[in-house]
Amino acid sequence: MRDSANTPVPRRGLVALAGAAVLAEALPPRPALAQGGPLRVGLMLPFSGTFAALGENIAAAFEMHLAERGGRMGGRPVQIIRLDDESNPANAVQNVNRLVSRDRAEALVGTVHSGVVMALVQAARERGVPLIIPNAGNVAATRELCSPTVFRTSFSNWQPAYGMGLALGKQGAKRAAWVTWDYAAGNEAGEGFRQGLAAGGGEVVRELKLPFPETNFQPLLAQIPGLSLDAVGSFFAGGGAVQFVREYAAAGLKERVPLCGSGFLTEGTLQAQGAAAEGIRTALHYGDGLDNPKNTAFRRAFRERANRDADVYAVQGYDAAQLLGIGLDAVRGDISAEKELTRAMRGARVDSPRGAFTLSPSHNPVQNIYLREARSGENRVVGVAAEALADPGTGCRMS
Amino acid sequence: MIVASRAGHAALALAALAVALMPLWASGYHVQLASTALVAAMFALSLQLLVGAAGMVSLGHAAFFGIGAYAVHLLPAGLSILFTLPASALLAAAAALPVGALSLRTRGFFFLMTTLAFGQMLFFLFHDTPLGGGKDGVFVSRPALEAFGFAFEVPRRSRPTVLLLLNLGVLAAMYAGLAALMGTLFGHALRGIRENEDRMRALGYDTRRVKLAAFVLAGALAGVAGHMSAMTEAFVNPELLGWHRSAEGLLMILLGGLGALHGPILGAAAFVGLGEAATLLTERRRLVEGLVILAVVLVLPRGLAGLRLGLLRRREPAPVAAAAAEP
Amino acid sequence: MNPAALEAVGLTRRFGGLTAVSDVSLRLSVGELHAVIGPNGAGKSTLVNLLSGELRPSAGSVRLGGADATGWPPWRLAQGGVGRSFQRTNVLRGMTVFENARLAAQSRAFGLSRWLRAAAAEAGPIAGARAALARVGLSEAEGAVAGTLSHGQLRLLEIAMALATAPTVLLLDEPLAGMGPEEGERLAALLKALSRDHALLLIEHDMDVVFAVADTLTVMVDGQVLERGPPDRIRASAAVREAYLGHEV
Amino acid sequence: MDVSGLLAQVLNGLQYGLLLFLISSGLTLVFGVMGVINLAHGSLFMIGAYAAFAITRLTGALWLALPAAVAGGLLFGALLERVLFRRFYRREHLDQVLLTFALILLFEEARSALLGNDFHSVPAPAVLDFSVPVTAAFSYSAYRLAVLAVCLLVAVLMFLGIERTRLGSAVRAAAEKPEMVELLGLDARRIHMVVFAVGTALAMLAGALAAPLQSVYPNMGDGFLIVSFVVVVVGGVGSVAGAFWGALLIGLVDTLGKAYVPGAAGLAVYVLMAAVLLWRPGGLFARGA
Repeated sequence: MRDSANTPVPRRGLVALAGAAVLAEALPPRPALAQGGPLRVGLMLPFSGTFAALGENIAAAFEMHLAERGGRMGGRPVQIIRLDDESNPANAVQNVNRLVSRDRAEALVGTVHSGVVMALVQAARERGVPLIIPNAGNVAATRELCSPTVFRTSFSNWQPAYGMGLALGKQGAKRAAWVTWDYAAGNEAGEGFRQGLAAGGGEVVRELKLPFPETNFQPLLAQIPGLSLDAVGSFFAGGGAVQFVREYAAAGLKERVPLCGSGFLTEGTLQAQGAAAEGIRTALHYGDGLDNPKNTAFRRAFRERANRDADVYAVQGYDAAQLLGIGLDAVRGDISAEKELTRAMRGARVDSPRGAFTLSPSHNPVQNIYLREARSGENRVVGVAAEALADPGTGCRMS
Repeated sequence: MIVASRAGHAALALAALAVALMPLWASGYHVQLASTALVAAMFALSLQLLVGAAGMVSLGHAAFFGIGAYAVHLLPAGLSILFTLPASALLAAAAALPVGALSLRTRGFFFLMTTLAFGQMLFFLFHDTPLGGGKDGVFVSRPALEAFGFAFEVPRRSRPTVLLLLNLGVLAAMYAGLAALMGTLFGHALRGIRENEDRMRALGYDTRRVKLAAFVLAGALAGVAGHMSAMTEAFVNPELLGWHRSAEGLLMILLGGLGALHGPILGAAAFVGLGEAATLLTERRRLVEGLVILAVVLVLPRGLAGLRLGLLRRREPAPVAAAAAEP
Repeated sequence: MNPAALEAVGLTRRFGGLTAVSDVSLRLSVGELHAVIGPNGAGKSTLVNLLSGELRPSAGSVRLGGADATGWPPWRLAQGGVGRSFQRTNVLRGMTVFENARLAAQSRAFGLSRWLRAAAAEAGPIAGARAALARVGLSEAEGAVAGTLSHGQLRLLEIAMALATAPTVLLLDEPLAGMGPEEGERLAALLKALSRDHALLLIEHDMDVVFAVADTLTVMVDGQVLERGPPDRIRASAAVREAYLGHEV
Repeated sequence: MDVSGLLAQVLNGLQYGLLLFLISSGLTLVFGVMGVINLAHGSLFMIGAYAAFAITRLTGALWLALPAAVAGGLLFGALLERVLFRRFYRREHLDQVLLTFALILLFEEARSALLGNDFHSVPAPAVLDFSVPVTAAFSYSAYRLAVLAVCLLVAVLMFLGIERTRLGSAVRAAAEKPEMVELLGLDARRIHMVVFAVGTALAMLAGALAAPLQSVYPNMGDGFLIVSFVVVVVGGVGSVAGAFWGALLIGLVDTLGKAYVPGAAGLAVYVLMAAVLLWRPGGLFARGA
C-alpha cells in the first residue's frame, strides 16, 4: 500500500490496483499515511473530442501554476491524474467513479461539458470530494446544487449575458431578440440577457431557439426582419457560433440589426468567422488587450511553457490551481480537514489574470464582465459591461 | 428461445453468489462496475423478451429504460422503492403502449425504423424540453429503502454493497419471472410468432395483440432496469434514451447468444468487461467496440456462447415489400 | 342438408386489373366433403385465402355459422372454427411435431384471462394435440423437429395442426401434393373420415382421389364457377369435359 | 404571419427536403432491392461532408468536392457491397443492424483519427458567396439556391435513369418485387452493386453539398439517418417517388414547425409519422396500398 501510494497510478495497473484496493478495504483508513504521500488531484477534462483544445489549455495552465509552486501545495507534493472525459455525458458517472474509486483522487478539477460536470458535482456532493469547476457554466452548480465542496473559477452562464444585456440597454437598445440553442446553457444565458437588458431599460421581445446542436438557422433568421429590433443577442459556441455568425451576415441582417452576445459567440472562432464577425460586440470575463501586470506575466509564461497563446480557458485553469493552492496552504496539506479547507477557499481573493476576484456565497466568481469588440481577429476589450458582477446564486442553501 | 437446463441454472446461481460476495474480494471500484453490469443485464434481458422470444428487433427500447430512470426524477423525492419501482415500470409501460401499438402496424425493417424514430422522439422530449431538466441531465435522490414501516438507512461507505445486492436481487427476480413466462401459454405463443407469425395467425392467434403485450411488458421491464440505473448512479441524462444504447443492448444479446434466456446476462457482463478492457488498452473505445461487433457478426454469428442453435433460427422468407405492412 | 357452417356469397377478388375470383358462392356444411377443382390459375387458392381471411374480398361476403364474417382477420376466423392447411407446407420448422400440434391446440385455450397459465399444466391442449397427431398417424414422430420431417409427414402435420384447433370447417389446400400413392390413399381415407364431423373444403389435383371422396364438386375456370354438383354429374358434364377434364383426364 | 417570411420559410423547407431526398432515396432503394437496413447510411453522409471539408481545406475549391464525393461514393459503395454487405442479405435483422452499427462506430473513429473531432465550418465557393434578396428584408445565400438546383437536377436524373434505362427498370422491378430479379433472369449481383454504389454516392453527395450549410461535426449523420427513416416510413417502401414526396413533405413540416410552432418544433415530423402509420401503415406513396 505504501509503495502504491508513492508511485503514480498507471492507467494499466488495474490488477495491481485491485490488489491494493482489496487490502485497503480490509484495513481501517489511515489518515496519517495519506498525509505523508502525494496529494492526488484528478483532472477530469476533455482531452479528445470537440472540446479537446479547451481541456488541454485548462490542464496546461493548472500544471503551470503547480510548477510555479514547485509541485507542492500546502507542503505536500501534488500528483495529477488526468482522465479524458471525451465530453461524453453517457460515460460521465463511470469516469468519475474511475477517478474517485479506482484512482483514489482526493480533489477533483473538471470539466468543460456542462452535462459531464453534473456527474462531478454529484460526486463532490455525495462523497465530499472537493471540486473546482474550471469551465462549465451551468448556473445550477452554484445555485440549487451548490455545496460547501463545489467551487467554480470560471463563470455562470448567466453572468456574461447579463453584462451584455446591461451594456446594450445602457446604449439605448429598446427591443431585442434572443437567439440560442434550446438547452440549459442557452436558456440560462437568455435569462441573464433578459434581466441585464431590463436593468438597462430595454426588453427582449422574442426568443428564437433551435435544438442543440442543430445548425439549420434559416427558419429562425427568416423571422428577424419582421420583428423591428434594435439588436439581436445570442448564445452559441464553437462551430455553431461560426455557422451562425456567417449565416447572420449572409442573410443580410448584420447591417440592419446589430448582433451581439455572450462572449463565446466569438471566442476562438474569429478566424473561421472572418469578415462576418467584424464589429460584433460580446461580453465576457476576459478579453484581448486586457492590460494588467498579472495578465502580461501570465500570457508570457504560458506562451513559453505551452508554445501557444493563452486564452480564457487557460485563465480559468490557472485560477483553479490558485484556488486549490490557497485552500491547501491554509490546512497545510491535510485535505481531510474539510471545514477549514472550504472556509479558506471560500474567503480567497484570487489574483487572476482577468483581474482579481473573490467568491460569492455560492462559490462563483464575483468578477468584471468586459465588453469586447471583434476587430481583425481579436476580441478587444473596449470597456466594462458590468463591474464586480455576482451570480444571484438563487436557491443555494449551503448545508 | 431456450431456458437453461438444471446444470445451467446451477452455474448461474454460483455466478450470482460470486457477485454477491464481491464486496469481500473485489475493490470498491469493481463492486460499482458490477452494479453497472447488472443494470445493463436487466436492460438486455428486457430486450431479449422482444428479440429472442418474439423476433422483434427494436431500436427504440432504450427510450423505455430512460423513462424508467427519469420516473425516479419526476416522482417526489423520498418515496419508498416499493412505490417508485412499480411506478417506473408503469410509466415505461404507458409509453410503450402507444409506441408499440403504432409500430406494430408494421413488420420487420419497418418495425425497426419506426421504433427507432419514436425512440428518438422520446429522446428529444427529454433532451430539448425542460420536462426532465434538459440535455445535461439531473441528479435524482435515491428512493428510500423502506418497507412496511421499516426503514433501512445506508451509510455512505456501504452503499455500493447494498446497491450491488439490490441490483442482483432485481435481476434474479426478473430472470426467474421471464423463465416462468416462457413456460406459459403466452410464452409459447411468442415462441410460435418468432418461428412463423403467419401460421400462428392462421391457427387463431391474434398475433398483433400478443406482440403488443410483449412490447409493453418488455418496456415495463426496461423501466425497471432504468429505475435501478437511476438508483445506482443517482443521476439521469437523456443519453439513457438514445438509440445507441438500444443498439448496445442488441449487441449484448448477440454477444451472449440469441437463443437462450440467460444469454443477455452473459452478454452484458462481456460488454461491460469489454468496455473496461478497451479503456485500459486504448483511447479509442469505439474502435475496439466496432471491431468486436464486426468479428462477432462475421466470424461468430452464433454468439460467444454458441447457444444460437441453428434449428431455432428462422430465415426471413417473406419478400420485404410484402412484409412491410399488414393488410 | 345441414345448415352452412361457412358460406361464400358472391366473393370477388381483384389484383390490379386481374380478377382472380369472380362472383363465387359456396356452402360448406358439416358432413359434406366439398371439392374445388380447376386448372392452374383458376383461383382455387385465392378462394381458400378469402375464406380463411388471409385476403380481403373486393366484393361479396363470407358468412360463418350464419353470421357475417367478411373482412375478419385470419385469427378471428380460426377462433370461430375455421382451420386450414397451406398449399406450400407452412409449419413451425424449429419446433418438434408435438410442439407444433400443441401450439395449435393451445390457440383455443388462449383466452385473455388464461395467457399466464403454465403450459405444462394445461391438460386439454396436450390431449388435443396427441389426439390430432394420432388421427393423422404422426404419433410416432411427435418428438422429431418439424424441419427434419419427410415431405409426406409435413403434409400430415399441416392437417394435424388444423385438426388440433378443433375446427368445424377444414380448408385443405392440396393436401396430397407430392405424396406417394400409398400415402395418398391413406390420406384420402382420412379425409373421407374427417368429412363426417367437419365441413371440409378440399382443393386437389388428383382427380382419382377427388372423385372417390367428394360429395360435391365445384369446377372453377378463370375465377368463375363453371359447374357444380355430385361427382357423377360433373363427370358427365360436357362443359367441364371441354373446359378442363378433356385434356387432363 | 407575414407572407414574405412564409415564402422564405417555404424555400428553406424545400431546400432541406431536397437534401433529405438525396439521403433517403439511397436508403429506400438499398432497402427495397436488397432487403438490407443500413444504419451507417447517415455516416456516409457524414463522410461526404468531411470529405468536402478536407478537400476545401486542401485545395480551397468546394466544387471539386462534388465530383469527388460522387466518384468516391460509387467506389466506396461498390467496395462495401462487395466486401461486407453481400454476405448479409440473407442474415437476420439483428445481424444487419449490428453490422451497420459497427460501421458507424468505425467510420466515426476513422473520421476522428484522420480529421479530429472539431466542429468545422466549410466556406461556400467564392463565386456563390453572395446573397440574393428574396424579400424586402431578407436575403438568401446564393449557395443555398445552388444546392436547391443541384438537388433538383439529381432528382430529375434519377427519375430519368430509373424510368428510361434498362438497368433502371430492372432496379425498379427488384425494388417492388425482389423475387422478380431471378424470374426475369437479371444479374442480381450487378444490380445489387450498382444500387448500393449509387445509394452511397447520393448520401456522400448530399453530405458534400450540405457541408457549407450545416458545418461538419462528429455524429452529424445521426440526425439525418433518423429523419431519413421517417421519410421512408412516410413515403413508402422502396419507391423513389415515395422518397421524393416524403422528403419534401418532411422538409416543409419540419421547417414550418420550427418557425411557427417553436414549442413543439422537434415533434412535428414524428406526429406526422404516427398519423401516417395509423392511416396508411404502408406509407403515403406506396403502390397498391
